[in-house]
Amino acid sequence: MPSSLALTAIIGAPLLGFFMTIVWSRAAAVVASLTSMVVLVAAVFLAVSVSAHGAVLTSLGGWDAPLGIELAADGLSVMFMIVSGAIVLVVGAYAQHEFVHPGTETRSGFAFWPLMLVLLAALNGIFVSRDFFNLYVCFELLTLSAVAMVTLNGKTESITAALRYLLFALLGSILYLLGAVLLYAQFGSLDMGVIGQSVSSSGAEILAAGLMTAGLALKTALFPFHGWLPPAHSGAPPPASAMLSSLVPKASYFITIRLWFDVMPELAGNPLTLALGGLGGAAILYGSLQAIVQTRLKMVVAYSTVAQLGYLFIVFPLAGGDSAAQPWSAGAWTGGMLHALSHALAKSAMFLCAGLFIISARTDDLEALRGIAQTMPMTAFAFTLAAISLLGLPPSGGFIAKYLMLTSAFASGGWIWAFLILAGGLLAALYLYRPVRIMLSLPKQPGQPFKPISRWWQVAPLVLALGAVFLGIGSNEPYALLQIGRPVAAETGL
Amino acid sequence: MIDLQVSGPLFPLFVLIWPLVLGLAASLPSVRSNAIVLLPLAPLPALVLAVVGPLNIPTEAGILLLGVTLNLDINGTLFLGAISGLWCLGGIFALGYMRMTPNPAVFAGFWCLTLSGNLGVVLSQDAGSFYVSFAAVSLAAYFLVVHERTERALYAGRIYIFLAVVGEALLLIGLLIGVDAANSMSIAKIRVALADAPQAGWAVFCLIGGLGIKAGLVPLHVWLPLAHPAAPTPASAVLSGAIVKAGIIGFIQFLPDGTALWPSMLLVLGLAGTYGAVFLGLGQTNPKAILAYSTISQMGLVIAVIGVGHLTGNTVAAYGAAALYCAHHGLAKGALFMSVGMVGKSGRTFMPFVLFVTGLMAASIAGAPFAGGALAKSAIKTLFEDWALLLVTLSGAGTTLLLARFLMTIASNHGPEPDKRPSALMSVPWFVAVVAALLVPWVLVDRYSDLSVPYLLSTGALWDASWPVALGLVCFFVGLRLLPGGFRVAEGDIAGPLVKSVAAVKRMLAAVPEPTVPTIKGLDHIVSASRTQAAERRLLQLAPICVAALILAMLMFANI
Amino acid sequence: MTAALPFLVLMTSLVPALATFWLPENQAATRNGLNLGGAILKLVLVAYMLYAVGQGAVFETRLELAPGLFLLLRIDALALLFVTLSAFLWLLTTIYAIAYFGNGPNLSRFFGFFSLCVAATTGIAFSGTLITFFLFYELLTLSTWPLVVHKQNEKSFAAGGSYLGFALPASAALLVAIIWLESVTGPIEFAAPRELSGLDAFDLRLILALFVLGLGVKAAIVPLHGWLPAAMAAPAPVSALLHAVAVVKAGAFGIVRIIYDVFGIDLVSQLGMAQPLAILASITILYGSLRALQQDDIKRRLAFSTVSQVSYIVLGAALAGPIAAIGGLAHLVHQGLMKITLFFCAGIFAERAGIEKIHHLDGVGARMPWTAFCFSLGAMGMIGIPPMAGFVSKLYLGVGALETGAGWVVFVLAGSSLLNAAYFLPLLYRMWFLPAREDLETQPPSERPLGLIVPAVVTATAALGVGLLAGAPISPLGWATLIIERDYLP
Amino acid sequence: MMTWASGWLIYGLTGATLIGLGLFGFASHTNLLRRILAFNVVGSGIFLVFGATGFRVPELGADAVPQALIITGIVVALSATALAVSLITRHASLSGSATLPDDDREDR
Amino acid sequence: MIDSLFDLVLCALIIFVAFAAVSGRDLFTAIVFFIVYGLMVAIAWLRLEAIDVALAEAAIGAGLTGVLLLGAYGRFKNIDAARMGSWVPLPVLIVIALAATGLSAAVGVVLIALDPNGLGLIPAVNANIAQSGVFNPVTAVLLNFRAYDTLLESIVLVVALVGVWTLADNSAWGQRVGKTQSVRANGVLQSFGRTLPPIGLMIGIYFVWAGSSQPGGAFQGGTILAAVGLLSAMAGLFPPPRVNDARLRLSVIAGPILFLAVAIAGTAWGGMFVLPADLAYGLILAIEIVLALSIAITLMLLVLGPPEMTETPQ
Repeated sequence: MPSSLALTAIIGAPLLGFFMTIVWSRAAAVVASLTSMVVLVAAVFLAVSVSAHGAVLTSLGGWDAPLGIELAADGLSVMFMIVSGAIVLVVGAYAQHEFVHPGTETRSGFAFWPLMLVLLAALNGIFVSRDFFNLYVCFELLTLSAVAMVTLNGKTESITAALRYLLFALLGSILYLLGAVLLYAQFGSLDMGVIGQSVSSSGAEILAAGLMTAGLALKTALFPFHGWLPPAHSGAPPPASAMLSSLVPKASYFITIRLWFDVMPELAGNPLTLALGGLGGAAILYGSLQAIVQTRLKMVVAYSTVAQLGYLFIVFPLAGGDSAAQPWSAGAWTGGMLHALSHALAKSAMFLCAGLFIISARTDDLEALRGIAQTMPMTAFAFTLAAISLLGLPPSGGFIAKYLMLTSAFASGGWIWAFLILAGGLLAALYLYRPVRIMLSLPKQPGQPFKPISRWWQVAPLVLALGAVFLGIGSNEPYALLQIGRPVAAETGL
Repeated sequence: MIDLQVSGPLFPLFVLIWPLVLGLAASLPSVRSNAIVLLPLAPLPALVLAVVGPLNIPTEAGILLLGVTLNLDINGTLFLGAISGLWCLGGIFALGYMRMTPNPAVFAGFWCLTLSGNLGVVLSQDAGSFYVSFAAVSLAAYFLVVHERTERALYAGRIYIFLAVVGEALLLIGLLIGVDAANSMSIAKIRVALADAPQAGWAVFCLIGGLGIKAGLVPLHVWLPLAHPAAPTPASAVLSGAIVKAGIIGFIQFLPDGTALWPSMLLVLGLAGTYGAVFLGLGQTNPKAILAYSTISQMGLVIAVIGVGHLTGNTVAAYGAAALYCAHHGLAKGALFMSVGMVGKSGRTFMPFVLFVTGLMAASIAGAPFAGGALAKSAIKTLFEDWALLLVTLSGAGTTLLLARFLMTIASNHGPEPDKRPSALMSVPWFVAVVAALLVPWVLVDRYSDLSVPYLLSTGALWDASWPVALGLVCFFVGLRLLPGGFRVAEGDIAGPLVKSVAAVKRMLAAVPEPTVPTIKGLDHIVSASRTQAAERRLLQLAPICVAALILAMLMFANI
Repeated sequence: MTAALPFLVLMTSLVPALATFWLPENQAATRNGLNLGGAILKLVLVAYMLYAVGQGAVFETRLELAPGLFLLLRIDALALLFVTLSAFLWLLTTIYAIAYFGNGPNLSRFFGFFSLCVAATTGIAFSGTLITFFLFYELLTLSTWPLVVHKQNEKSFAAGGSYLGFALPASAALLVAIIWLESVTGPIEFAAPRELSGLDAFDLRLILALFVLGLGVKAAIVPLHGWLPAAMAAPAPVSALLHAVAVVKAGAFGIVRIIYDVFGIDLVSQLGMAQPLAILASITILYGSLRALQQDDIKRRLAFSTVSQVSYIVLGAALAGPIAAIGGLAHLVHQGLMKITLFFCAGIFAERAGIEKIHHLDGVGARMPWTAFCFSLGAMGMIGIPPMAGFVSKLYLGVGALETGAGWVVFVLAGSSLLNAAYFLPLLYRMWFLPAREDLETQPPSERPLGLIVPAVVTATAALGVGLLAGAPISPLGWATLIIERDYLP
Repeated sequence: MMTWASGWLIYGLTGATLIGLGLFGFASHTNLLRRILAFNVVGSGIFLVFGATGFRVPELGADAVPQALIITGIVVALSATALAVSLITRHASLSGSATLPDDDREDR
Repeated sequence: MIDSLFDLVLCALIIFVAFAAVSGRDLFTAIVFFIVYGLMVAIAWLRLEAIDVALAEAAIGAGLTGVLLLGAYGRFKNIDAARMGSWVPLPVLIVIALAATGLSAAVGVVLIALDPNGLGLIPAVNANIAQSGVFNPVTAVLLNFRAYDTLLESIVLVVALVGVWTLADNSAWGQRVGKTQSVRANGVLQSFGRTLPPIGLMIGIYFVWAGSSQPGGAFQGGTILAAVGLLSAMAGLFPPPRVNDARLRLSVIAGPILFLAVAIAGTAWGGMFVLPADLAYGLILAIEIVLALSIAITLMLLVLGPPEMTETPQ
């Protein structure tokens, strides 16, 4: 009972917060902090409960599936909820400096907080939902709040970016919806569990799965559908970018994983997994190359997201299809999930760093940031730590993730995946080295062109970056937690 | 307690350490300016050891280096005595000769270090300490060569150090192979093992090269005629009289019994040196250079002796004879170098005496009867037969010729003040060296050869000793008549081309590029940011197509 | 106590590192106290361990990072060899660095990363599993970079870029090698070598090659050495760290570990990989020396000298024979002592007299006698002039090579000695025999503070001492013999 | 027995056609407003398919669940459309263009 | 037969109108066709016995969406014809057409292959409707069986509103929403605005109330109320509210918040969203009414758009 209460709180609290911030915008920041704290506590509570008693399942309104909607929290969703709760909490703390204006209410000062909270609610809703149509509604909630966040700074480029983002996302939603409709037509149910038990490889299922995958890939910005991501993520205000880049694509990815590993693993043939893995690999290479040639910090970080999201799809050939029943499947799957989590932490840290740099230097042109580490050593350090995690260097979470995936790649003889994983790491070194180097360089003019930033403000990105690192050092617990509710019973261990 | 692992008499160890202690003492501020005083003291323990030292009781010190073993055998005693004696005399001579020299402490320090190495070469019975000693004597001597810091001295020093290092390297190879073959550091075992080890050929070749450089083996001799003139006279004396012998000692220590190609090679190269050096020496104008070539010539003879000893299988006799010959040559050549110093400090009135004594010494080296040199020469001649015997005998003529040229050169080199006489500190050691050179072989000849004094005083022996000298004198005067101006050979003959070729190789190497990390600047052109970004953003139009393709792929390939 | 000892030793460096980061720049006394205290404490612990391990003890600390992924710290004789060197040199380098930087900027950062580097090196030495090794190896890579770019000018960043440019692909290669191997054999512990029969010979060769590639960058094996000469842009204490205390040693040490504890000498020989590796090391030895010959910059020359010298260690391992291995391991220490002396001195020259190029050295011997003397000792050791330590290593390597039938190696060694002489002797010649520059004449440079010169004197003396007393059981040679005879000979 | 004349199938197939038509419109126009219009066509096509499949057995009447979901879908689509239209208007007033910059070839 | 023929003709017409809306020559034509299309689809829904959907489609799909599009079209007057956009290049067009056709065909094939006797959740709904508290099965699903969806859906509307408001100028914050209309006195709009609202109000309230037992409900009713509000506002009956008006905001979220509160209160009865059978009818009706009001206001505000700086109306 308490765990289903926690499940309630995890969605209910941010929704409540959403309403409160709309009517009581003066206290929005406090409300947001309290709300995300509640969410985090609830998520941790759920984690404890899940690791003690296994996955938590609850039917809303007392109506069991297929008539009603069921929510479930297993290890995977709990981990995602903890990380998103933590990120939102930190981002909220950070944003107090940017979106709280004393005196009269301002546009962005009003809009940011409800959007942030409803984004969190939508994320959590996605992480626990077992109903395909409910997921559609959650996705719309997520998309609309995310798009609105992109427009917060009101610049023309941001509006354009938001518009493009919206178009891609709407197309993705609608394809997903068509898939869900076809599933209902076939099974008379939208519940993952009900559908998963009666998968029969009919045409409707294949078409539905394909449509949903395509729609989700559009939302996840899988190469070549990533065109919307860099302008949107670099155009949004940094706290928004932090959430958009680290969490929002993960939601659609999360459902892709659910779809192919929980609901219809039987349908995941090798051509599909290869296609997804191949697109992931292409994303790694292409995103990294683009990141290398960017001249703005936020664009570098945004293209880095394109590349890093590619890793997530390499999980499919390593753990899905024919590999699903193999012993290395567990490692690859867990590695992929850990990567998603550590990327979330590292990427949000990076965007917050970028935000502080922008406030200090009034631009994120790489060249203009020369020597900024002298003014903001803590932020530069946080950026570097986050970079280390993105590169997959030990002892960060990124390393453990890549280590697990590489181990699987070698065990399965998937040389090409191993190559892509490594190449991505090296390319990441190339594109992240440049900003780090520029930050640490001595400024060209001896004068102090940077506005000093309060130390407390700089703590926010550092906390997230340290989180990414500690996800690696303390990966024992997350690893164990992720295994709970994992459908395929393959061996655990590295 | 730490086990020092020392056994046997400690005195030989003291012999080696004492000069080092003195050398370090030279760097003390209070001693620094009078450091030359230390020079004669340094070899005294060695001299004592040579005279009274027990034979064949090894000293072992396990923790030093790779385990030091010292020993003195019968040949070693002779070498030790001659070498330490000469160093002692040279040291006293230096007291007189180098009173006002700059940097006396540096000179004294390295003098002592060189000495210690020189003595170590004699005493060492293990490859490690031999190598250490050999390196000490080779490399520290560099500082004696360049002491005067003139262009010429520095040039000579460069050539010297180059060859010395090459010699070290070659010696190292030889030692490595030897140690491996013997599975021991002991020189005796190495010598035995090298007789039939697989890579013995390489080892012996490298040993001959490395040691031969020190011994002035042709064609590795080029450093001698450069270094000797450049060094201060006492240093030249020990260089030529004592240091050069380190190579010979090495030959005696390391060369295995065997009938391979190399004994013949030694014989041929030795004799080639004997005669070639005479020819090259005659082309010199600097008296010290002439003496240097003479040393090359004499050492050639010794090397030939060693070669022939191995050829005939009679190494014991050959080594004894070689030791005797070296002992005499060391003292005599030392005396001759001191003569050069004496001449510089002598006025016209004192010159005849100097010249007379010098001539006596030259005659001794040439092997004139009654002189110690004749005995030494007789001792080595017993080993040769046929044409080789003739060549060895005839070499006396060559030596006479060369040393006559030397005498002629120094005769006009006296100092400007007519009545000037060198100090006693110079003339006494000089005189002692002369006397020792003349007498020592008489005392020792029966211990180091089969010859006896009465035989040596027989007319046959006297005639054998006399005619090459006479022939040499005749040749000298004929030559003077025919070629009054003489001819010129550059000091160090082939050193010049050697230097140039090394420089050329260095230039060639500089042209090879160095690997670096490739830069990524070109990438901007490959991945044109603006164009590709525009394209990727427009992909919205293609999205349905891609979706359709994805679904098609699934339809075709799904696990139905 | 014994189970925690490896961890404690690691902490003696790690705690000062992490604490130093947070110290304000002006807390010099605290900072110095922390670092020196850590270093001294570490030396004490090392001394105890030397005694205990000499008696045959083995210490282990085991932590689980992720399921099946152990952080295993294990002190055996080989580990201790490396740790002793790095602990000893850490103390000296810290003293030197304190004197070198004086009141310079960013010192908390510097000493923090410096100690972190040493901690990483300790970790590398103590690593009991491949993954532990990799973790610390990467930590070393990362913590070194801020030191290389410490001056934060274009040149340092170029050097830092070059360093990462070489090191990160190498990490990738190393990771591939480890994971590939472990994907077949399961986690590998050094102390309990795995049966590698699950892999065919070709794969094993490839894996070994990847290991060499991965470790070869730090060990500066040609052609992976490009970063090392560039890194001379860093301050002298960093060079000391790179060349002697930590970085290049870590690579060489890793290769030794891989050959001895992962593959085993016999397997390496059977695979036919020993000889190619020995050839590679030999090429590096000669190439580095030839390059050094052409450098006009003192530190660059020294850097290329390191390229050459470190491969002696690799060569020792690659020759796959006990004596050569002893020589290689002893050289690990010998080279460290000699090279750090040289870099200390080069730093003093540069800092106190502005001498960076070789032709500036003219006549410096008389004006800075202590420095010049130490430099000369170090250089002679490098050449292999007995009784300096370098000679001992060479002798063992040569004999070891002959023992394993690789006679050609002795020519490499001899050639290298010659080349070493060729590039070091001119320096000594200039210092001692040529007349000094005018400004040196008029304003004789100081060798003070003592913190600069004393470490150099200590290391130079040590380099002489370990050669002179090579036969002693606790000399590097004696210890190396103990390692090989006790742990690796049947 | 299924016949071509089955009412639900006619509407289902109409919905399928509308989906294709809408997608075509969505992808083939560069004018943003037309894209949104096409998006709504796709949406209603999908709803039609959904509703039609819920009416396969006319004797039992229409399935209430699809109906409810369609209503939800319509509202969600309206929300999206409203935001999109506002964005398009704002974009048009800021940039003077009814298309996205990279799509608008005349723009460059 | 005649039924089928009617269906066929209707479908043909729908497709034709949709085609005209998608590919109509100019934007205005396209929008007009789209509105027509919406109305025809509503008829199709009637044929599928989905009266609730038909109402929603007519009110929201055709009506409000059409208004939104027309409003935007009005803002496009200042844009050059050259920048109004065009078709993508012909080759791409052909490929897109092929892909779209393929997709349609695939969906068609799947539909044909479906089990023609698929019942969906009809039995489940019928079995549980008694406990739902209402008699209209669609309302039962919306507000009881799948109330969670509906709650989220109502929040989606609010989020869209926040998003729309976000597009205001910074300086316009705190102003009245929308571009203030200047209405011709005694014009058509004004007379419409005076006569229609009372009627609309009646219809809207009826829809909401009827929703529990007959077709109709919060969304449909809310839409009609929104139309009433819009018309009144456009007619100048009352000034558009200010964006930071607390009452306005409260009224926007009142419905969702009540919904959420009831949902959370459900935990007291056994779990989130649980409605005890005896209270269900009353709760649902309360939610419907408040929600309809909130939806009406939200929809109206969505159509009005973000606040813009304009001079106060004369």
